[in-house]
Amino acid sequence: MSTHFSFRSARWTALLVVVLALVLALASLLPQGSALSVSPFVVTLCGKYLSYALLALAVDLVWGFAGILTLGHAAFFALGAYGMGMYLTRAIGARGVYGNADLPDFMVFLSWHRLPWYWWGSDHFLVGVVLMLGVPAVLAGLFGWLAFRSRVSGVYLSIITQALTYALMLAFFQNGLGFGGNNGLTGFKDVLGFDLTAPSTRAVLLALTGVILGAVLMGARALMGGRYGRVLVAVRDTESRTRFLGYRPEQVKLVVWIVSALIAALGGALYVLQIGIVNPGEFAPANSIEAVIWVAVGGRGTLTGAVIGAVLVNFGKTLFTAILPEFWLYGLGALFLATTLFLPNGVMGLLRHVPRKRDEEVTPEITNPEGSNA
Amino acid sequence: MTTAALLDLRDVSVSFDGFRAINGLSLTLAPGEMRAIVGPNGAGKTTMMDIITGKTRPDTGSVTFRGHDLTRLDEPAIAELGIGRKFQKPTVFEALSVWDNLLLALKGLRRPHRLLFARLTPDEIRRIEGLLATIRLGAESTRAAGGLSHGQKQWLEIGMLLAQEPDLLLVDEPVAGMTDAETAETAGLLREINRTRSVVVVEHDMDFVRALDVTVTVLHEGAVLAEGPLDTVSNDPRVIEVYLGR
Amino acid sequence: MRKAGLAFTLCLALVLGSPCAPAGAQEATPDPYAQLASPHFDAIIAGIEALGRSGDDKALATLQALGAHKLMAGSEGVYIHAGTGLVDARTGQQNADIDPASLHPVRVNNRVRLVLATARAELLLAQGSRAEKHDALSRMLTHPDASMLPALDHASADPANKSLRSEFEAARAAILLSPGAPPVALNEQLTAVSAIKKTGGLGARSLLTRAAALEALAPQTREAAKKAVASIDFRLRLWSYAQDLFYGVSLSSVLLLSAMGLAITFGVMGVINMAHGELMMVGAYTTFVVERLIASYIPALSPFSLILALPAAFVVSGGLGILIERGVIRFLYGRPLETLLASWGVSLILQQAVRSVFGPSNVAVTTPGWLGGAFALGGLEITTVRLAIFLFAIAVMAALMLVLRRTPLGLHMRAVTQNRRMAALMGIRTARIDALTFGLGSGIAGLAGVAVSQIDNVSPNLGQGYIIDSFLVVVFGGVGNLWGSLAAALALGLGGKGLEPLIGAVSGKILLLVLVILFIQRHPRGMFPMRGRGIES
Amino acid sequence: MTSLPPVSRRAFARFTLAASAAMLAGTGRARAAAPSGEPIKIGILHSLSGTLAISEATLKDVMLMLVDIQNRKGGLLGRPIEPVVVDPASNWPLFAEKARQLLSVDKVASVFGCWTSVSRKSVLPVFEELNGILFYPVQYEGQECSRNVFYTGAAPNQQAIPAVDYLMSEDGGGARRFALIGTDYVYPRTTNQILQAYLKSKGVADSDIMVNYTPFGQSDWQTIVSQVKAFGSAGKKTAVISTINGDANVPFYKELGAQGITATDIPVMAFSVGEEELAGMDTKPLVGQLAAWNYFESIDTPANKAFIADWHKFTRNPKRTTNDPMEAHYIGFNLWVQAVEKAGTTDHDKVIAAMVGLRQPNLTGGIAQVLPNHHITKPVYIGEIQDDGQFNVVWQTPHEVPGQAWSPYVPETAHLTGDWTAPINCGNYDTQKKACLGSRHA
Repeated sequence: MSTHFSFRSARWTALLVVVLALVLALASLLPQGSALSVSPFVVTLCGKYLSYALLALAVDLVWGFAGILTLGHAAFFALGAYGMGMYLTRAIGARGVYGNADLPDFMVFLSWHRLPWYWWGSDHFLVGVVLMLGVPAVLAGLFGWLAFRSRVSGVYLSIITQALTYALMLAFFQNGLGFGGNNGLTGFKDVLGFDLTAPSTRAVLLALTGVILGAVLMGARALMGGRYGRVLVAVRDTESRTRFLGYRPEQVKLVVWIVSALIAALGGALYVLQIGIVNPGEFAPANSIEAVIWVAVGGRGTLTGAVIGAVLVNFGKTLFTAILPEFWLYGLGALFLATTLFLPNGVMGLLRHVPRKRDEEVTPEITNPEGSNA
Repeated sequence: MTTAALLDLRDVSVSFDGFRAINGLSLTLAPGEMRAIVGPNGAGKTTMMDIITGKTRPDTGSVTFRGHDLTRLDEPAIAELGIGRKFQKPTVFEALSVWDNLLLALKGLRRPHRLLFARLTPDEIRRIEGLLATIRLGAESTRAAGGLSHGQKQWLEIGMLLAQEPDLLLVDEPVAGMTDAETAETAGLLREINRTRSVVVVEHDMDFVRALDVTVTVLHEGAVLAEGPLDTVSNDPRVIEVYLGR
Repeated sequence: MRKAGLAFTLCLALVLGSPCAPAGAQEATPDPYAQLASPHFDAIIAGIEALGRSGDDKALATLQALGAHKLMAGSEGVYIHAGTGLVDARTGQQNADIDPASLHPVRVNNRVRLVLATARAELLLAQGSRAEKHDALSRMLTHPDASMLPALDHASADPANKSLRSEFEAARAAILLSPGAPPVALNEQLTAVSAIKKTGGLGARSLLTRAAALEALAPQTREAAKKAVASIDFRLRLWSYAQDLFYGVSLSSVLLLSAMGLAITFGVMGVINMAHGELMMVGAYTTFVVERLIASYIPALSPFSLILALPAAFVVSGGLGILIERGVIRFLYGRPLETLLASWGVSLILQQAVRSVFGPSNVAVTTPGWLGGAFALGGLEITTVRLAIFLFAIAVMAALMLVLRRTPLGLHMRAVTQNRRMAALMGIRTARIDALTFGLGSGIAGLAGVAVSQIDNVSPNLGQGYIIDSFLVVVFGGVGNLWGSLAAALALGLGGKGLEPLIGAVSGKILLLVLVILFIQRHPRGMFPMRGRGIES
Repeated sequence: MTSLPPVSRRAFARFTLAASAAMLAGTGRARAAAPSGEPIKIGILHSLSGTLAISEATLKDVMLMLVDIQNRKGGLLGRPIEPVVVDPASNWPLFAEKARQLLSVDKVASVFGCWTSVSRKSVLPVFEELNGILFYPVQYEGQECSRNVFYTGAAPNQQAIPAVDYLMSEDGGGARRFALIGTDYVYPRTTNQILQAYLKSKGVADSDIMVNYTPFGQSDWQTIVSQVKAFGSAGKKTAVISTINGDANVPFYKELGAQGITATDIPVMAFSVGEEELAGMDTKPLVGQLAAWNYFESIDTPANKAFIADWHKFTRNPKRTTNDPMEAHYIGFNLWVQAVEKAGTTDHDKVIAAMVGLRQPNLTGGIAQVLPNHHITKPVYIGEIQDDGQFNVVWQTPHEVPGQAWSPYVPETAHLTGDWTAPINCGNYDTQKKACLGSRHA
C-alpha cells in the first residue's frame, strides 16, 4: 500500500544500481572473449534501461507521490535528449557528410544558410547542459504553473499533458522547425572530445548513468521522506484539506513537477549519449503511457518500483522482440492487464507480501487523482 | 463596536444556480468569544463556513477578519491569517501517520522551497508531543491516520486545528458519531480551547450546545433567525416553528 | 483476363526494344479497328480518332466497349466482350471461333482515355439520346478540341437539338477560345468569353486563363478573358469560405463520431478507455469482412454492404466491449487511472490480433457507387461521402440522445452513474447496466469505424490515429456531456480547417492543441462542465 | 476461384505463414538437409509491429522465402543460411539497438532491413562502428553513401527524374504545371528539392510549381485536394507528383476520387504507392493514376513469373502481391550470395570488396550491377493503376539507369561522388577539391 514509508528500500536499490553499473562498465573493458567480459551491446542496453529508469523515477515522483497522472512526461525526456543532441550535433563539426563546420548536415541538406538563433552557443557543452535541463524545466514550470493554479486535475490534467507532448511531436516532425524533422539528430561523433563509439567512453557513460540514477534515487528518497514529501502525499490524498492548513497545493505540486521534469530531461540526455539518436518519435504519447506502465508494473510510489519496472519491462521488450517478434505485443498487452488486475501494487507489492510489520493496515490505494473534492 | 469585532459578516449573500444558500446574513463575533450555530439542514451553516474560509466567494456583502477583507483572499491565505477549520466529516491525511498529520499542521513552514530542506526541530517535537497528549493519541503516534477509529480521527483533526494555533476555530459538527462520554469530553476540550481562542461551533446536538453554554445563532434559509442564549432562543416561536413545524 | 494482360505486357516489353507490331500498321490507309489492336499508343489513338470521325454506330459501340474495359484485341482485330460471348467490333457479329485466351485488352493510357472521351462525345452528339448529347456537350465544354467544330456546327443546325441551344453555344465558345480554333470575328470572340464566364467554376477559369494567354486571339478578347478570370476568382474566393466551412463541418463530424463512443465509456462511466480507437478499428474491419462475405455469397446486395455493415459493426464492437467490461474493466471501478493501463494493454492485444488475422497491411474497403463522387451546390463542391458521414454523425448523436433520455436502459444508466448504491437498492442490476453501457459506447465506436473506413486506411494502426483527438474532444467539451462533445468537435473541426489555409495543417493543429491546453487551464472542466458528481466521484 | 470467402482464406494463410516462419526460424537446419556445418546467420531487421509493419512485414517474409530457396539449393559455401528475425517495432532507437544485437550478439554475416530513411540513418552509425553489411531495399532520397550499406532501392535519378520526363512527354499528357505533394520528412523534401531544380532546368516557371507538405498519417485531405484542383485550373496541363508516405495515401486517393479528380485531367505520379499499398484501396476511381518504380508485379518475364509463383507457394496465399522493395531484396540477397561465393568467406571486408561489379539478373529481364557507390543499376518503369489493383506498364527507360548517390541538382552535392574502390575509397569524394570530405569513412 502506498503509505508514506514504502520507499525505504530506495537506498539499497540506489546502492545496487551504482554497484551493478560500475561492475558492468568495468567488465566491458576486459578483453573481449574473456569469461567475465561484457559486450558493448549489453553495455548500451543497460545504459538505455538506466536512462529509462530515470524517466520512470520522474513519473513516479509526480504520479506516485503527487497523484498527477502524467501522460506527457516523455516530452521532458525528449527535450532533454534534444538539448544534448544539439550539442552532440554541433560537436560533429566539419566531419559531417558535407564537411560544413557551421551547419549540421540536415540543414545543409535542406539548403539552410544560417544557423537558427536557438542553436546559438549549442557547440559549448555548458550551453548544451543549460538547454537540455533549462528548456524542459521552463516548459514544465510554465505548464505546471498554469495548470495547477487553475486547479486542473485528474483526467483533465492527464489529457492536456498528452496534448502537450502530442503538439511537441507534431512540431518536431516539421522540418521547418530546425531540428532535423522526422530524422531527428543522429550521427554523433564524440562528447567533450571522447569518441562516443569507444568502449571506454561507453563504459564511463554507463557508470555515469548508474551513479546519476543512484544519486537521484537517494535524492528522491530524502525529498519524499522529508517534510516536503509528506506535504506532497497530503496534497495527493486530500488537496482541499491542505489548503485550509495554509499550504498552497499548486506551489507544492509545481515544485515536484519541475524536479520531475528535470530528472526526465537528465534521463533523456543520458539516453541520447548512449543510443546516439533522438527524433520526434520520442515525443509520441505512447512513450509517455509506457513510462507510466513501467511505474505501475514496478509499484507506484515506491521509487525502487519505478527502477525495477523500467528495467523489467524494457528487458522483456528486448528479449521478446528478438525471440518472439510476431507475438511479443500479446505478451506486453497481457503484462499490463495482469499488473492492473492482479498486482495493483506492482512487483513491489508482491515483494512486500513477504511478512512485515502489519501496522500499515491503512486505506485502500487512493487512486482518486483529485484528492477528494469536497 | 464593529472595530472591536474579530469576525464580521455583513449582509452576505451567495446563490448557486439560482438557489440562495446564504441570504443577507450578518454575524459578528467578538475576540475570545465562542459561538454555537444551529439550524436545520440546508440552513446555510456549511456554506457560511465555506465563505469564511475562502472556499466560496459571496456574491454580495463583506467578510472581515481583524480588519482583513476575507473575500479577497484564498484558503491558504485565510488559514495563515489564523482561521482554522475542522470539517464535518473528519478529514485527516490517511496515508500519513498521526505524528505526521500533526507535523504538517504545525504553525510555521508553508512555502514549498523551505519545506524541501526542512529538518525537524526540538521545538516542533515538543509541540507535537504536547498535542498528542492533549488529544490522547500518544500511543497511536506512528500509526497511519487512516487506521484510526472515527472518534480518534475527530480528535486528531482537532489536534491538527490546535497545531495551527489559529485565533479563530471553525468547528463543524465535532461530536457527530461520538459516544456520550466522548461528547462531554469534547465539550470540555472546546471550552478549554476557548480560553485562548475564538471558536465557532456548528452543531445539531442540542445537549452538546447546552453543555457549551454560549451564545447561539439560529440560521434559517441562509439568514439569522434568532440569536441569544440557548434558553431564550429555544423559546422563540419562530425557532420552534422552523424546528418542529410542518 | 489477368493472364492475357501479362502475356500482352511481355509483347509490350519486346515492342519497346524491337518491333513486334502487326504488319497492318504499315498500310497506307490504316484500318481503325486494326489500329486499336496495336501495342502502340500512337496507332491506337489514330484509330480512335478515325472511329470518332466516322459517325458510324458500330464505331460508337466499339468506343463504348473500350471505355468499359470490354474491348479485347487479337491478331485479327478487336472484339467486344458481350455478356454472351465475343462480338467482332467491325462487323457486329458474334464470333465463336476466337479463343478468349488469345486476346488481350486494348492498351489504354491517359492520353488514350482523353482522346477516347472526345471521340465518344463526337459520336454521341450525332447519335445519342438527349441526355447523352448533353453529356457530350459538357465534355466538349471542359475539353474543347478544335477538330470537333464541324461536327458541333452540324449537330447544332439540327432542329431536334433546339432544346440544347445554350449548351451548344457554350461548347462552341470553348472551342473558339482554345488553341487551334479557326479565327473568327472579334465580336464572336467576346461573346464566347462571356458565354464561358457564365458557366462559372474552375472549368471556366481554366479555359479563360488559357485564352488570356493565347496569341491567336485578339488583344481585346484576351483582355476580356483576363477580366472574366478575375471576376470568377472573386466569386470562387467567396465560395471558398463556404467550402472551408463545409470541410470544417465534415472534419467535425468525423471527430464527433469518433468521440461519441468515448463520451459514453469515458464520459459517462469514467473508464479511461485507451482501447477505444481499437474498437473503431474492429468496426472498420467488420465492414471489410461483411463486404467480402456479401461479395462472395450475395453479390446482388454488394452496393448495400456498407449499410449491412452498420449493425454488424455495432454488434461486433459492442460485444467486444461487453467482453472487455466483464473480463477486465469491472474489476477496476473506482480506479479510473488503472483502467487506462489495462485498456492500453487491451489495445495492444487487439492491434496485434488484427495484425495476425488480417495481416499488417491495409485492407481495401470499397466505397459504394452511390457514395462516390461529388456534386456542386452553387460554387460549393459537396463530396457525397463527407455529406453522408455528416448526416450519419447527426443520426448517431440523435439516436444516442434518445437512448439516454427516453429508454429504460438510458434511465438506468444515468441512475447507476449518478448513484450506484442507490440504484442497486432500487433493484437495478448495476453490473448488467455497466456491461451494457460499455457495450453501447463500444458499439458506437464500431459505427464510427464503419464511417471512417470510407475515408481512411483500414489497418491495424487505424485506432491510434483517432484516440488522442477523441479524448481531446470529450475533455474539451466537458466530460459527461454529449452536447459538449458536439461543441468541442465543431470547434476543433472548424478551427482546424479554418487555420489550415492560413498557416498549414500541422501548424494549425499545433496551435489548436495549445489553445485547447490554455482553455482547459482557464476552464478546468471543459466547455460544458457537468454539474455534480461526474467522473470524479 | 473457390467459394471460400477471401477473408478466412487470408486468415488461414496468415496463421500458416506465421507457423512456417516460426518453424523456419527455429528449425531452419532441419529443413535444409543438403547443406551442413555451422549455419551462416543473416539478420532481418524489419518492423513487425507498429506503424511500419504495414510495409515491412512483407519484406521479412520475402527474406525468409529467399533463404528457404537458397537452402534448398544447397545453402551457401555448403553451409545452411539461418535467418535471425528481430522486431524493431517501428521505433528508430530500437532499430539501432536491434542492429547492434544482430551484429554483436548474433554475429550475422549481413543484415537485410530498414524501411524509412530515418530507420537507416539510425542504424548507420552502428553498421559503420561494427563494420557490418546492410542491404537497404527501399527507394530513398540519396545524399548518402556508406561503405557498409548497399542501396538496392532507387536513388532519385532512378525514379523521380524519369517520372517527370514521362509526365512532360506527349504520352504522359505534356504536363507544364506541377503540384509536388509530400509527407514532411527527408525523402519528399530532398526529392522535391531535386525535382524543383530539374523542372526549372526544363523551363518550368516557379509559379507553375506548387509544393505542399503534410504530416505523417494525414487523414483529412479535403483542403489540399481542393487546392490542387484550383491550381490545376490555370489552363495548363497539370500533374501531381506525390511523395506521400504509405498510410496517408489511402485517404488521399479516396479524397481525389471523392472530389472527382481523374487521371486524365490531373494525373498523380506517386513514388511510394506500390502493389502492396493498392491492395488496401478500392482502385476503381484511381484507374490511370501513375506510379514510378523499378519493378511491377505485372511485368511478364519468366524470372518474375517464377518469383511470384514461389511467393504464392511460400505464403500459401495466391493473392499476395509482390512489389518493388521485394525485388530489391531479391537482388540484394542474390548479390550477397554471389559475393560470399566469390570471396569464399562471409568476412565483411572481403564481401564488401567482392560486391562492386557483381551482376545479378533482376526480375524484369535486365541486369542489376553493383556500382562503386554501392548503388545498383535499375530500369525505370511507369505504371498506370488498373482496376484490378495492378499496374499496367506504359513506359520504361530503354536501359538500366545507374544510381547516383549524390544529386547533381542540389548545389551542395553537385560535385560529390561516392566510390568505394581503390584509389578513391570514399563515400563523399569532392571531385573539385579532389578530397574526401569529412571523416566518416576514414
